[in-house]
Amino acid sequence: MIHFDLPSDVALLLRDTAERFVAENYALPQRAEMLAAAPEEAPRLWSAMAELGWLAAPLQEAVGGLGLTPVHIVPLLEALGAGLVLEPVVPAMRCAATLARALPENEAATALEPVLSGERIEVLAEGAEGAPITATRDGDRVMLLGTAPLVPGGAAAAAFWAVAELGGAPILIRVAAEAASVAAFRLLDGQAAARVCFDGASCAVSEAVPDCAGAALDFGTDMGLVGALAECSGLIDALYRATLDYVKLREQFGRPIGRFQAVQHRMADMFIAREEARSMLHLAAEALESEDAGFRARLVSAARVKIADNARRALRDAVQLHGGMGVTDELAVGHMVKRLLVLTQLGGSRGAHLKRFRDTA
Amino acid sequence: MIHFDLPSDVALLLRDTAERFVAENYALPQRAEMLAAAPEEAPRLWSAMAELGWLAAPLQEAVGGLGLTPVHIVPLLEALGAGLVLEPVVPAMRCAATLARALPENEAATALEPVLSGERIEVLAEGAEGAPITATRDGDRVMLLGTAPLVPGGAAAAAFWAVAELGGAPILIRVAAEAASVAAFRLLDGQAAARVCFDGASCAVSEAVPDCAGAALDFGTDMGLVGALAECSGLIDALYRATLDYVKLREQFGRPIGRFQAVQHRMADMFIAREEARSMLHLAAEALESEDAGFRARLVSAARVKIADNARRALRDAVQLHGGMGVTDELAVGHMVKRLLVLTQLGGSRGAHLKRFRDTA
Amino acid sequence: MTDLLTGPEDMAFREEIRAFVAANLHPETRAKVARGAPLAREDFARWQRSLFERGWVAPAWPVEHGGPGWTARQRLIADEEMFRLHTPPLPGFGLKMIGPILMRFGSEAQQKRFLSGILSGDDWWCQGFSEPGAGSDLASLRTRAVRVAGGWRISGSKTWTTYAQYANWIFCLVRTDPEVKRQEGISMMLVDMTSEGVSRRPIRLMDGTEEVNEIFLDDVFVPDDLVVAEINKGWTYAKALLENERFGIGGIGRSKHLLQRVREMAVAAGRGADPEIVAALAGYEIDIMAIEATTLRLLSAAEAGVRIGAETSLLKIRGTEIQQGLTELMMDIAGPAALPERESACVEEPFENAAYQFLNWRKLSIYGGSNEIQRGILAGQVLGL
Amino acid sequence: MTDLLTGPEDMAFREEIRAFVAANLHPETRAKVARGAPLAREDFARWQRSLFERGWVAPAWPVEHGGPGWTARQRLIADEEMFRLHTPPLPGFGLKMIGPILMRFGSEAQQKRFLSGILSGDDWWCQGFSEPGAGSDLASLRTRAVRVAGGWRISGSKTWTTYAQYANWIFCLVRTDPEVKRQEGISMMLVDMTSEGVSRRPIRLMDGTEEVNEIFLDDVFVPDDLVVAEINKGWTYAKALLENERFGIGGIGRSKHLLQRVREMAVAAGRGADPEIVAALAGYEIDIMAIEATTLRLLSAAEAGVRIGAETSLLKIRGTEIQQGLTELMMDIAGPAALPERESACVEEPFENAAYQFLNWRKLSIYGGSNEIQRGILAGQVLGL
Repeated sequence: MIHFDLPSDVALLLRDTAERFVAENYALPQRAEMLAAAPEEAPRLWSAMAELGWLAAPLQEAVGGLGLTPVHIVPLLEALGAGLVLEPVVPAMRCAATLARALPENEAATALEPVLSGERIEVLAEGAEGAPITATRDGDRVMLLGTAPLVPGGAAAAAFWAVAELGGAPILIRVAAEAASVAAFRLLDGQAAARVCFDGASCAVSEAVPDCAGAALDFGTDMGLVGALAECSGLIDALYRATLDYVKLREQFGRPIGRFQAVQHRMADMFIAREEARSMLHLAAEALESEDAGFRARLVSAARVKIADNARRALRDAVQLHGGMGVTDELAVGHMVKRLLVLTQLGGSRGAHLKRFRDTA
Repeated sequence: MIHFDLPSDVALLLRDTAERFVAENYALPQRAEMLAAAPEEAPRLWSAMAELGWLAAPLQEAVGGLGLTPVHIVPLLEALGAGLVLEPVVPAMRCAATLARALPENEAATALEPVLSGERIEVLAEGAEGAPITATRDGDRVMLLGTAPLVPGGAAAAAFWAVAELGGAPILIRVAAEAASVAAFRLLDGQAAARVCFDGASCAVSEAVPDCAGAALDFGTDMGLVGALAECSGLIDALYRATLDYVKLREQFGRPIGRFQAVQHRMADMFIAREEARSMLHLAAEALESEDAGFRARLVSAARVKIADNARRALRDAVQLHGGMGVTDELAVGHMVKRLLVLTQLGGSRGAHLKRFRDTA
Repeated sequence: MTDLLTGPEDMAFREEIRAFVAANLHPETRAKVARGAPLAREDFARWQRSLFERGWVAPAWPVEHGGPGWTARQRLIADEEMFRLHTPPLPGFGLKMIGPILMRFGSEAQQKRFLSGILSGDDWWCQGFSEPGAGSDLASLRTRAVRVAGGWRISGSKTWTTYAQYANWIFCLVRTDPEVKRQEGISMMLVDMTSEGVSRRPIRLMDGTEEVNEIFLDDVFVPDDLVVAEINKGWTYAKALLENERFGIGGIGRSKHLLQRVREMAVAAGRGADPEIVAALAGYEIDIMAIEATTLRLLSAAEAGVRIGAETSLLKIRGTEIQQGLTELMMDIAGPAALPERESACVEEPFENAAYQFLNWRKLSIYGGSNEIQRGILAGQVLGL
Repeated sequence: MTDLLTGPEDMAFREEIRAFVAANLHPETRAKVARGAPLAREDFARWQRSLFERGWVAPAWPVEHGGPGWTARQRLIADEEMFRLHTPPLPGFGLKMIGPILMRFGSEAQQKRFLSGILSGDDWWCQGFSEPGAGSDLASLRTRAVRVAGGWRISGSKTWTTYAQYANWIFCLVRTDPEVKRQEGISMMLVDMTSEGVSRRPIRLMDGTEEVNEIFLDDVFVPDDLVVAEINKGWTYAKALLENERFGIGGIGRSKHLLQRVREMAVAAGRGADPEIVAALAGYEIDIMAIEATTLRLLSAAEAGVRIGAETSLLKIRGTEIQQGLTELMMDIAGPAALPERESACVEEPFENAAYQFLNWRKLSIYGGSNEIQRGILAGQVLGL
């Protein structure tokens, strides 16, 4: 059941704050400085973001959150996406949302307190497709074996919540960064990630967090997907606007290129791509509130397929219409393109989401 | 090994004759008259076509043919395709080419004589995919069971060469039209076809023609495919030319619509579609001369995939650029579109040809 | 298909629609719609009569004129359910075009005279806008009306006039002032099809149907009281048409209906589990969902007071792309079974209309403002290019 | 890949090429090309030296100027084999652009002075056509040359100058007569990059490479003997460029090489038998075959005396569409493995360049006349629209 209400005042306030924040902190030269830092360095603006309540926003109040529903957070995340923010906001949100569901309320509140305050970064760490991290019991301890090859936001994380399989069931095990073997690197869009090897890490059986039928992890996955889709939607919009401005200004053959019909039709298609992305994002964000996990998964995967398709199309057209300038590192366009590429490569293939969409029909 | 020589004088002569023939006999009103006839009526211009040597052209001289190679015939068939000819030239060629390979030379000559002279029409009849016509021995006779659901050119055929399976091996059995149950109908492009039920038809064992490893049938299939592709190529060219003429003449907003950039780019794409189709047709026609059946099949299927894709694209664009006029029955365009549709629906799906292309690598 | 509108009230409303359709839709009409066969006048008329009697024939009309008082959301639901249950889509020339124009711009006398006939189906209207020389460029139309005592005399011709063979009235755009240019100097007039000087030539379409016609107007007299509102303001009224039902132009119900048919055909062809087909169908289902979600989002914004203008062109563009894509997929699934002439003895159900529908629906991207025109509208009016 | 040119002579020629490459290609260069990694100056220079010594460096040049005397067919075969064996494609600014221009229009002194350096690689040329304000619309260029004693003084800037960092010469289009309009009044001049007033700013591309540069020309002196042929006729010479190597612009060798790499990646990713990937690869293989067949058909016609003009634009359009499509497929196959920065420790071979190549090759549809420009050329010059 979908409402399609307009964004609330709270949502707009969060978005406006984010836009101001980005304008003040994320001009390309400022961002270039951040990119020059070692990936394992703490992201510069993390605590500022935590102070603004962004990390706490989507969590229920009982675990220290602000109790906002996903539709309230989406405009904020769109702004952060468009702003090319490097801090791992979505991976951290995903982790927190998972823990808030997997842990008993009081434990969750305790575990999340230093995370939501920005004191430290904690993210989920999963094995590659077909190569899960495995856990085995050894007396009263649980031993881990396996590697998470690409953990977004993992470069500066203080701890990882390893998603492991114990006797076929998923469990979450908190592993401090010192207890794992962490190799930090940047992705091609500049965001910091890590390859984390858990071989030999362990914890007491009592500390391992079982996830009943994977419900918390599934919700967290959908939450993370919607977060990434919000960033995509924000980026598609930003590409659309940047390209529209460009074709109005750039002159060839004695007139703005936006006066050429082929360019106009392509811009119309980019507009359509943006509108569809926004609509599907809204749909997925509302679906996130549903307790019907199948319905939720279905709409989130539908949104993922459509938004990723439109993102690809928009980024191709944005580069093409910018001509030579579009392939440089000198305009925001190039950076947006790289960020969109990364977002569409992560979180599962088109085929996998198409399958999940069908399987939940 | 492909040469890409230009069309020979013989080929051009055949083509020119065909173009004149079409101009004289296939104006739309004349064609409408033919379409008004019952489908089982003998096609009006059949014997004229035989007299022009079109049926005999691609067969070796020993069986009564003119000994021309496929590349010589292709321009002729392109002209017949563009001319919207209703006579079953390609199905008859396919049948004759198959028999010329399956039968001993002297028998083939005898069997083909009344066919090549235009005295009667004989075509192959195959079961549907997954539902072959089966043959069983009963003493010294072979009994048939099965139906050919759609036999192009079958409506007025005097006899069918049923393609049947006898103990897993392909055989050809000639069945006179009277001995089968023939339901004639037209396809949506107006050409006459038949549904032929062979249940109970039989022949003496000695009259059944075995096809060693299906070599004759395979060659005939490829020959039929190339013939149909030639028609497609001719039609794509005709659609391209008709549309180009139209966009130069049709005015909207004070100028010919061909002056609008979106129309120009689409016309450029239609030109590309035509050129690619011609090239692939040439490739397939040359490949038909190869005795390497794998190479032949591979190139013919490649051509089929590409030409059918381009045909679809060209017909969509031709209709769209003709606007309202494009969807009527009043211009040749609508008839060409229907003919192209039929040609791309027959002879195997895109997927089947893509698979044959890969399997022969 | 996942329905997006599934609140308790939505579901109750759906139930109401379903019960009504089950009780009233003629099985023959239902079968035709379910298989994509051409519809006869009677199929439309019979169904319109049922809807009329129930008070549902004009979902978007205000209650005072005979509308059911549905919300925009209910209209979308009704459209979806009606399509799902294979009801025939009523031609919109009366109900969606001239009806709303008369309600907004027509005289009280005109409203009194025509609205009830539009609702009941007693009057069948057709549209006289396009001309042989004026298609996408409507403003270049040449049909002229000359002032005479008590009215006007029209001469010219109109084309692409859908179902004119059933119509007794036609609303026309005609040039009343040849001196001013293009859009100015055009008026809208209501013409009795039985008037002297009106004649018709059916246009055969490539799918063999004769849905559309050319209409010749040879010195046809139109009295003053059949001119819509002001002389020379016809362009304004025609443009207002575009604003009617604009949230419905995505054709979501139609697309979902078609998707369902294609899925059934895939099963009938033994390809219900073919990965390529399955993936293509899922892709279209998501495409439709995106258009539905966009419709709902724009609608919600409009209801909250946001001005939504030419943005809705995107619904037309994507909706028709989806529908045309689906007809092509349908044809691919049918294979050779799509080829026999549909009147012939050897047709194979359920494939007999597949290629015909592909052919017929080429019109979707041409009429009502071609997709090229729609992209131009978006670029010009929304993007400011 | 099915090779189309496989006659006995073709095969012997292929063998000759293969033996040469096996004996001469540096393994490090080979590995870079095989994996789509960026190439250094040395990779090009080393390979050019080998080709030069063998007399094969300029396949299209006439024998008297140092060409190998190959037929067009042999050139296509050589291109195909060289790509297949992972040789680096030499930049064409000297060999394919200014070299042929000088052969056709240059003075004997210019030919004598420059051709051997182009062949040997001792001179590295770059191209000074585009300007910040003149990309697709080259005729609007603004760099000016003013007459002075014994020559000209150039001021202005050029951009998208590929590998200018390696170049010691640049050939420029400059405006020598500002009074006449657009194409007229443009001249072509050869500029020593070490001249006073020449400076360079590298342009960082989004894939992180610095292939291209902006070149600033600040009152740079060019003596009369470095003007190409006639003053104010530069546009003619530049246009003649388009006719050079026009049968090679489909980039068939490049496409086949890329297809092979994508296929290898699919296997490495464990998706060598994935039906979707397999079908996509077969589709691209056929697309490439269509471009190859078209190239051969046009070539054969040209050799038989048929005039082939702007038709070859289609090779550029489709060739680049195929190549860009393949880079996207490559990225999809690589999945997250395409994402680490390629300099970082966590790259996963053979996927480390997939996304970078997608990014870098966006240029293919932009430079050398964007695909929009190419479609315009087809429409205008071939279709007469």
